[in-house]
Parts: sequence; C-alpha cells; structure tokens
Amino acid sequence: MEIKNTSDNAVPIQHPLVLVDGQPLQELPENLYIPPDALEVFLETFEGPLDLLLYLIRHQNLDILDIPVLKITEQYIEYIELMENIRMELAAEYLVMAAMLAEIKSKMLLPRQDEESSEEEDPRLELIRRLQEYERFKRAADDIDALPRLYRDNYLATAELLVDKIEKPLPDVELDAIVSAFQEVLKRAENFSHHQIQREPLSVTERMSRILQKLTDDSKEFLAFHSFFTPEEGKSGVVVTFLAILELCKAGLIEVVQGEPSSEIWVKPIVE
Amino acid sequence: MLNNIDMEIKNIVEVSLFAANEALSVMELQGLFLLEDRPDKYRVREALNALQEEYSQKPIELVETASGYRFQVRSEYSPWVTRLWEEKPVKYSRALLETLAIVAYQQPATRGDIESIRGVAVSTNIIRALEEREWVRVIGHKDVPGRPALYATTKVFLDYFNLQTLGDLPPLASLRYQQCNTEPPQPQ
Amino acid sequence: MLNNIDMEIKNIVEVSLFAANEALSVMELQGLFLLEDRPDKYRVREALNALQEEYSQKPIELVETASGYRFQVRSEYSPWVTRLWEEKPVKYSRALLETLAIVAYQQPATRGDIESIRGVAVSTNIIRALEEREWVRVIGHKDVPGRPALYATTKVFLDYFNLQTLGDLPPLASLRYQQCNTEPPQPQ
Repeated sequence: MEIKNTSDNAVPIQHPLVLVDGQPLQELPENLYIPPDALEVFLETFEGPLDLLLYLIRHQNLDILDIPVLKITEQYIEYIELMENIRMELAAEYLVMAAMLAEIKSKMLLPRQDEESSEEEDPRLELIRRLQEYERFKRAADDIDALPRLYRDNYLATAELLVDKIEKPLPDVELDAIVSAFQEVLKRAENFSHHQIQREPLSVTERMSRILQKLTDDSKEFLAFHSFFTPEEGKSGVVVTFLAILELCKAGLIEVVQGEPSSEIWVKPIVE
Repeated sequence: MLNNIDMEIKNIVEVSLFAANEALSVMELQGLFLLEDRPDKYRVREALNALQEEYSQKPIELVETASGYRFQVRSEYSPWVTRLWEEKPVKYSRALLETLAIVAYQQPATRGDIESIRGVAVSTNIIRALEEREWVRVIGHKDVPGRPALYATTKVFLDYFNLQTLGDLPPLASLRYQQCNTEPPQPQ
Repeated sequence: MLNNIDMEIKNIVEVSLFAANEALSVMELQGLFLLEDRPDKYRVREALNALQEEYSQKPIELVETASGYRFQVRSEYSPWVTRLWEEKPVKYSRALLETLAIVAYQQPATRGDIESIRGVAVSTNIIRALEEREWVRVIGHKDVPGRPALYATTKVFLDYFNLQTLGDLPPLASLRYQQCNTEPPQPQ
C-alpha cells in the first residue's frame, strides 16, 4: 500500500514569485533569515508555528533557553505580515502564536513590581517548554525515519510453496459490519465540505416503470445500460436507477447483457 | 572454490532470489548489477550452480522454471507449511469493509468516489480482494476523462448477506443528513 | 549436534519461515505440528538458535521482531534488492512521522496530546494513514468530556521497523527546560 503525502494542512501555494498586489515584492524584511525563495514553500516547509520558531532560533545559533523574545517576535511577525501581504492563507495556529509572542513581549517590557516578580514566572517559560517538547519529538521522528524499515532497508526472504491451490478460509463478514462501516465513512465524509451525500426521496418503483416505458417506447431491441442514467440527478438518482434495473432483472422483466468484460452493457426487455 | 568477487555475485543472486516474489531469469539477475560490474551469463550460472549445490542438503531448493530460477519449499515439507494457512482466522481490514460499504450503498461508484468519501487512496489490493471474492465487479465505465471503472456489488454479495435486493440493505436510519437546501426554509 | 527428530523440527521451522511472508511466533511454529508430535517451546527455540547460527555466515539472516521470527535480507544487500522493486520506497511526510513519534513515545495519546506537542491541528488523513498501515490503533477512550480516542502503536509497527519491543526505540532526548534560569528576565 502506498501512502501519499498526506500533509493536508499544507495549502498549495500558487504564487510563483512573491507578489504584492500584482507587483513583485522588492524588499524583504531585513531581519529575515529564511531565504526569499523559501517563502513560496513556507507553509509546506514548516510543520507549524513551533517549527518555524525553532528554525528562527536555530538558524541564528540562539540558545533556546534564553530566547531574545523581542528579536524573534519581530521576525516572526514580519513573516506573518509578509504572508498576509501575498495573500497566503495562513493556518490559524500561526496567528495564535503571533498573539502569544506579542503578549510575552509586552509582559517582558512591562515594569514589574518587586513583590510580584518573585511569584510571577518568566513569561518565556511556557514557550520554551513547548519548543523543547516539540523539538524532542521532531528528533524522535527523524530517529524513527532512520530505523531500518521493511521494503527500504530490509526485505523478507521468502521461498515459493508449491501445492495445489491452498484453501485459505475466506473471512466472514456480518452485514452489521458493512452498515457500521458505511455510517462511519459518512460521518467522516461530513468533514469534507466539498463532498455532499444527499438522500433524496426517489422512488425505485416509479423508476422501474420509467425504465420499462423507455424500453417499450424505443423501438430498438437493446438500449445501452448507461442511457438510463442521468448524471444530473446526482448519485442518489443513479443509485435509484440502478436499483430499479436490478429489480426489473429479478422480476424477469428485463435482461442485462454484456458481450465481454468491461464492454458496453445492454438492457433488453423480455417480451413474453 | 569461488573467489571473493564470485562469492559476492553468489550472495547478491541468493538474496535477490529470496526477495523476489517470482522466478528471476539469468538476464534479470545480471540486470541487478551496475553496467560497469555486470557479470556475464556464465558467471551468473556459476553462482546459480554453486547455490543449487549449497541447498542440495536443505529443505528448500533452488529450481529452474520456464521463466527463471526461484527458491521453493521441497514438496515433502508442504503438508506442514500448508497448516500455516489452515488455522489462521482471517479478518478483513477496516479499509476493505468501508470500501465494500461505499460500493454497496453508493453504487455504481468509481475509485475516485470511494477515495473522496474515505479521504484516502484506495489500495488496488482491496479492490482486487473484493473482485476475487466476487462481491464487487466492474459494471461499466464512467463517461468522463480517463473512463474510470464503475464498481457495483454482485448477486454473490446479495446471496452472502441473505439479501434479495439492494433495497434490503439496512437503512441508515441512525444517521440523518442535512439536505443541501438551496431554498430558504419554509415556515411549517 | 541435533538428533534426527530435532533436525526435522529445524527443517520444518525453516521452510515455514521462508514460506510464511510474515514473522511467525514460537507458538505459531509449534502449531505446525500435529498435537501428538508437537515440540515444546524449548525445542522450537533450539531449532531457531541452530538456524540463526547456520545463517550467520549467509547474506540472509533470521531475525526476531515483535511478532516473531522471520528471514530477511541483510541490510548491506538491500541496494541490490531495491532494484528488483519497481516502486521506490515510500517517503513519509514529516507530519506523519512526527505524529507517529508522539504516539510511539507518549502512548496512549489522544489527538489533543499530539496537537499540543506539534502546535498544529492533526490532519485526519494522517491518523487514517497510520491506522490503515496498522501502525497505530485506538486502544480505548480517555475518560474526559468528549471521550477522545487513545492511540497506541501496534506489533505491525514494531515489525515494520525491526523492533522487538517499544523499549528498542531510540531514546527520546531529555528535556532541559528545568535548568532555565528562574531569575526575572532583564528587559531587552
């Protein structure tokens, strides 16, 4: 089985160049440490705001434990603004992080009252903890990727077994399992806004008579199977037509024939 | 005795025969090597002979078939190995059941339909397994570019689940879908 | 030296491992024999040890993974074998690997756990891809509002990455944030 690149929160970026209002952006923010050409693949390159922050910190050999928040915040916000300028759709997480950085920055600039300062945590602590935690797993992901893996570093050594067809018992399936599998799938499909599953009150019986009508009206002996389907009706219409054809077959009113596999299927009325 | 280079050729031939899922011809075996150190046929055959000799006392053997060489279990050991498959309870994967369910309820469905509902690519193995079981088959091709196959369930499927028609499939009563109303809601 | 019966056990174990296409556990290997002459675990292990010894000089090896024993090509020969396979080894996205790493090291983990470490929403496709590979599965639900699914890695995951137990995972780097100075920061 193959797994395609599934990072679906990466928004495809269509800008071949960095453009602002149709004009190429001439000046990039000065403190930008990411090469300009990387901007195009910004969202694909980084796994999120933590990843971007880690990059900014590492790229300047800064100590994660003593982040110059002001500097990093400014850089980060410059980035976000740049992305917005070129109308890149930013994941909400990036904006949340920008807000968090701004908050840390303001806290640090605020004059502290002495009695409070002893209890108050360094506002950077939580961010540092998250960055370190993320970095651990980022490394762990690299480690896992480097593990010897089947079909990349290791291959099974197998030998052929020559016997008359082994009778492998076929798995049993309960009808309930199919129903719940479909419900599960539909529940998930609701998350995909582009995919709508509609159930329309279409009657199979009504469709059966329509099909018979069409077959008798038409003087031809055979009608192509696909000619009964109206794509405009959508999936449910197609399903109803299909069910109707199946019902008619079962009732012995029509015959469905096919010359050879994958060839055109024909529907023919059975005249008594 | 084989020298070091020939020994390495023999090892590469050996692992390749064990890793390939089919017989390999001498030419295919030669093709494993980069052009600059590709051994000639004669040396590959020499390696194969050495391996045949080496495995002559073992329960697996290196045999030559029409399409090439492969390792196989000596037939006297087949009865034991066969037991591996006899008792293993098999189960279908969730991916397979979901694919079957989509075909059953949304037929005829293309692979693309299945993928767009499930949100992941449909593996060819799953479609093949369903076709082998004769639960699903291609009933035509969608009239769009690429003419993708349209899958539907079969009579074998209905029989297996004791259904007379697809209409007997349990209704999906517990789930209610919001119809995409394009009209403003009417006051009741 | 093994006696004749033990030799026969070793041969049956050997051919079965070569024919199985997956790792076999000691128990599964015992199951190959009829009840009346089923060897005990120790004799099966003895056969496995003898085989490991026998193949120690060969380009394939008998390895133990989470779900049992299997023969595989020694990794130094992988480059040759790779040429046999038309499909390039799959490269997994960083998002998938990071999600897998969090589940592997923090299991059982909820989606929320994964999201809070990665700082971004976890795509459903990634979880599904991991489930479909059978590397990760739901082992229960956390007893908090919403009862989120708890994910854990599987034996298939361990087998695929040549691990016997989770303890064989490379150690996770330790956190150093405790050392962070607690003095009030200086305004910059």
